Amino acid sequence: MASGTRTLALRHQFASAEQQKDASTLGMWIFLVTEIMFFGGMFCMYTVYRSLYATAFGAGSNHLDVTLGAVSTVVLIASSFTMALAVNSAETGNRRALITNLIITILLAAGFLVTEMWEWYQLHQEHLMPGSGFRFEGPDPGHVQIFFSMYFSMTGLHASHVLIGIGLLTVTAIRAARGTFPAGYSTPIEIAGLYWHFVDLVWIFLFPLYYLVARHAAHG
Amino acid sequence: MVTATQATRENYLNVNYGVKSWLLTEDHKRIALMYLVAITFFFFLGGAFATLIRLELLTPQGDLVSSHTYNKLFTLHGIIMVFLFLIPAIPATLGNFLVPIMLGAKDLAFPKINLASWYVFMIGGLFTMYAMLAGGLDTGWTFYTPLSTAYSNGYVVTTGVGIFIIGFSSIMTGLNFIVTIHRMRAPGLTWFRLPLFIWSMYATSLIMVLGTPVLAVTILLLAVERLFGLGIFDPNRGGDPVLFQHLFWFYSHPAVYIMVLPAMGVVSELVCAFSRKKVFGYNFIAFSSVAIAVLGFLVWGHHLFVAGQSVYAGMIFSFLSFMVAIPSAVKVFNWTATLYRGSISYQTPMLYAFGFIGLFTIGGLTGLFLATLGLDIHVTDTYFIVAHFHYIMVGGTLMAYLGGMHYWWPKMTGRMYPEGWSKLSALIVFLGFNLTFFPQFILGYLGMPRRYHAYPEEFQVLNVMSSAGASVLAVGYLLPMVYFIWSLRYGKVAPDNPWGASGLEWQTTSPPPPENFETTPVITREPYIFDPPVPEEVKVG
Amino acid sequence: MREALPLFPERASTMAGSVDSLYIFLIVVSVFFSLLIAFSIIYFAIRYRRRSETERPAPVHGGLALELVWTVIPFLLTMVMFGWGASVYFELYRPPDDAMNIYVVGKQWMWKVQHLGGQREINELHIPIGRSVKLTMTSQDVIHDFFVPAFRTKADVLPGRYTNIWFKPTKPGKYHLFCAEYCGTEHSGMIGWVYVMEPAAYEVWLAGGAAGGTLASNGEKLFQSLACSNCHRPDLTGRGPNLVGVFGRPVQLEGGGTVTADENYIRESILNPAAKVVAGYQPVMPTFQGLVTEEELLQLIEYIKSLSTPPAATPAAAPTPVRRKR
Amino acid sequence: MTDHIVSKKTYALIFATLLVLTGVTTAIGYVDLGRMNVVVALAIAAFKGVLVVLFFMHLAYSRRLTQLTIVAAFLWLSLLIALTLADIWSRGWIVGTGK
Repeated sequence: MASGTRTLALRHQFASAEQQKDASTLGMWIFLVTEIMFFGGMFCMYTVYRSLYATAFGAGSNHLDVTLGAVSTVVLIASSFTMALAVNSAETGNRRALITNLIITILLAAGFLVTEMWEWYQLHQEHLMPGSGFRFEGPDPGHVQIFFSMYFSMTGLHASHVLIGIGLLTVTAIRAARGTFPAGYSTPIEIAGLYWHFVDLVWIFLFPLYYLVARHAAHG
Repeated sequence: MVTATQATRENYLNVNYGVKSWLLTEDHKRIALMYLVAITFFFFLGGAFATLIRLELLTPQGDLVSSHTYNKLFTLHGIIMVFLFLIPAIPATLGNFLVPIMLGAKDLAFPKINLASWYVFMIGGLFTMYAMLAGGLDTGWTFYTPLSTAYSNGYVVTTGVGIFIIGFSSIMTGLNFIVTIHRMRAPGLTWFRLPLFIWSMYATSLIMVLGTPVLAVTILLLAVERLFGLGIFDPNRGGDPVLFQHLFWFYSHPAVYIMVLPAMGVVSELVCAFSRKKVFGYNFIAFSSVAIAVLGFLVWGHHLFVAGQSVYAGMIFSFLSFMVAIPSAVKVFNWTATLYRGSISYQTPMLYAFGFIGLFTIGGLTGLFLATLGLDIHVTDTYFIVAHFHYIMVGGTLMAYLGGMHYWWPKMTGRMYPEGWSKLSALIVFLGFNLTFFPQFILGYLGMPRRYHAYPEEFQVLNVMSSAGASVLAVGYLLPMVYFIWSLRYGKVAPDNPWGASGLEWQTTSPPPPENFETTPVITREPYIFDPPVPEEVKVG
Repeated sequence: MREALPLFPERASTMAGSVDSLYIFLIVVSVFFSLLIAFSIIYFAIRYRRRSETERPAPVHGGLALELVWTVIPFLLTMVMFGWGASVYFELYRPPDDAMNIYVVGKQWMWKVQHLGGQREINELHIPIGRSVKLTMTSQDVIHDFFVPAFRTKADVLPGRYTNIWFKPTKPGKYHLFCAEYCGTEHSGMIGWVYVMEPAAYEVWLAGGAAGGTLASNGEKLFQSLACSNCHRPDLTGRGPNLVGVFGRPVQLEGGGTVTADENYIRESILNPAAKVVAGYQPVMPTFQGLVTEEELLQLIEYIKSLSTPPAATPAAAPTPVRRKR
Repeated sequence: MTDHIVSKKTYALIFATLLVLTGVTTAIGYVDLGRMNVVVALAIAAFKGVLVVLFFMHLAYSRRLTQLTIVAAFLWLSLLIALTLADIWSRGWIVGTGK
């Protein structure tokens, strides 16, 4: 993101290394603000439709696989944890641990995507993908489709962020392996970490909002 | 051309040459000029559409172009002017050029992102141009659903993608400015020593960063809905078209402040420089910018008073809309008070500043008409609206933009523009503008709806007046284009501070060196303090 | 009869005067402030023009009192505008109880009007002078907007929902009807005329236009032919709720909550029956989406309304028969 | 600013809490609490989110400006949602059913 290729070298517009680091971190946080508003527009639509069509949202939600949802939540939280460990390794100058943690993070992220694609595939098989092929046997199919439209838009947008995150982390891992970052220089890792934790943060909200709308109704 | 006097001094223009030195530059000043070229092109393109619109409206019958073509004309006029001209106009050109210099910095915090923003802008622009050439778009720039998702046969998705991309360039610029203003100020440059232009840029950037993503995601969903039939905005499935309008205006109303806050910043600079006085009520003007940015986010619902929004929400939004009028009024009063006991000169930028205050006052006051619930019902969606927002965006933003261009032109290019011609053009723009848009207020109250290709005959007189004004206005805009280009070669060589203005940008050379200052300046006092004049400048080698 | 260059459209409704007064008040305030600013600028610009290149004016320090004055006075003025504007708005959007109902369906690019007596018109609306008229409007495709400048009112006409405007004409004549929300290619062709008629002439017009029964009776026929009457019986034996007397009343919903049985609820219940099921009933009703047109929906609604109309409130001019049983 | 290095132990503790809370929220989802289901689910999600932001993202140790930035973002988002709902929820309050 905010880090160029000449990492440690002080870029000409900055007066000090501290100023450079401050600026990069603040830049990343402001980028995350735009991300919050980006997802926020969708959360706003979700809130409106859920408040209008609560029953249909419950019916739709009970067609999602809560086990898959919970598993992907755990996987993503674990990846966030290993990302945090990677930052810690970078700060303490432990390059081996840094690279290992980054690789685990990437693998967990890929695992998350696989579970999510599996969920999507199942929904597709059940004709619950919005569009011309959408079929829902229960009552109120129109509003249930809105539920699935919101589900696919939001998880799709989130998945694209996971994908970007995997790319970002891979680049970071390669650069770490090449020894681009001197010991103790952790800014690029921290910035990549901020992004990755944000991706986790969004899912922490998506999970209950989509998978746990009306579970009690489904199982008596 | 490089004259003898300039050749000796290294500046950002002569430091290196060639297409690559521009296209790969990370210098904020060069990027500003690249933006200038791009938006000037888009301005004249949007202007060409406007010309056709005004020609069509000369007669009540729709006889010049078909109704379908007419709809495309105003749609593209709107999209180009809003997204490709007005929003980037001041921030991406004057802002890009001036923010680091006014802060005493060598560049923006992220020069690469700055360059990327230009490319992103151009790619988005090209998408939009492609959609235009491929067959155009007829939804209006507002993309209201379900017309845009299910009924229009225009290039909605392509244009949507274009706007989505342009949004990112705006986000990048805003992000860069915020970080730069927080972290790159020269030693001693505290917040209350900042020029007011910087305050307005800061407020603008806040809106860009907080608002643009919401538009981006809304347009994205619109495109997906059109492609795959999601149903989110489709009333047949229980989707709510008014929800689209909420999300659209959550960005697009603050976007008006993205356009006008920078203009207010420019005018604050001009009024001080040409009355040689510290601005009256610095704190009030500075904070009013931030207040406008914040309150501006809470008033979007005043676009929906007749749209099927609840009456009670309408009352909340009306109240908040009146609130946002107050800081704007405070600014106008403070500018006027700044003139009191000043030393006022009538150079071209000041004429534009006067024009801005006048037209913006009318635009702002007619805004009150629209915030007034009972009155808005009658005038909304009529030419009254059209007149109102042109007074704000053209009378406000464009006047300030032109004023700012004249004021900083010597700094940007090292050349003076011809004073006589520029005064004439300022006068023509002011008169032409009023002739074009004032009749539209009356038209609107009489009930002529906007976006009408043909109209009842009783509205013709006022429409002819408006079209006549538009032709005057066109001359007013073409003139600066001609003499600015002329001045690049034949203009007088500009001194470092042709206006006797205060401000860091006037302490460096014209044009500035690649890193803006020979040595990092240290600031020890408040802005807008005018020193006694130094003896006529003797330029050092 | 009209001046060469009028500044106001005709005032032909009870609300026109209130809106115009509000408008004139705002113009007075605006002109005052515009002139104040313009004259101050011109006066200062001349009085304090630069006399020599070397002059440097003494700084004038800002005054808190002055800042407060020009913050508080505009604030108070805008609050007057807000209060006044809100009260006019409330009046404009709150139909009086005795208003006569007329149904409007917008489509690309025409207005279709149905009167209670069964009269239909396209791009024209005939109404009597001195009677409050409430329009219940919907669109069968995109968003339109019903705008009559002479009445100073308009409202968007949305697909999937009913919106209302009302007016009480005060002056006979022929007035413009515009579509004010951009609706596609022939947007500017989606115009028509509103004819305000003297009561006698209106009666003549009504008599000439009625063909094929009243709106409610057409609704009732539909109610039979679509087999609604199989389940919705006028007692408690049906599989669906009894609809007699239901209109305008709160309805208990399955799963908690209540909803008022207004036009929008009935519409939703026909097109999307499972969305809000009445307490004690199963969601067994099929959807009628695609089976009934917007106009037929309005007829059904009018029929259901007629099941609840107390005879006293029946409008005199529109011959609405109250037929509970056949 | 973030010269403060967060220890692995802290991270592990947060991780464990997040896992437990995920279990809790899933379990509570199966209990019928009426309207409180949404409230509880969102409260737990918000608490988890705060943990992630404060510790994984180091906001607890960041500059005041950074903290303000992120608070502002959520404030803005809540304004968007609140004012939109102000419309959605109060529709139909006025247009009386007439007769």
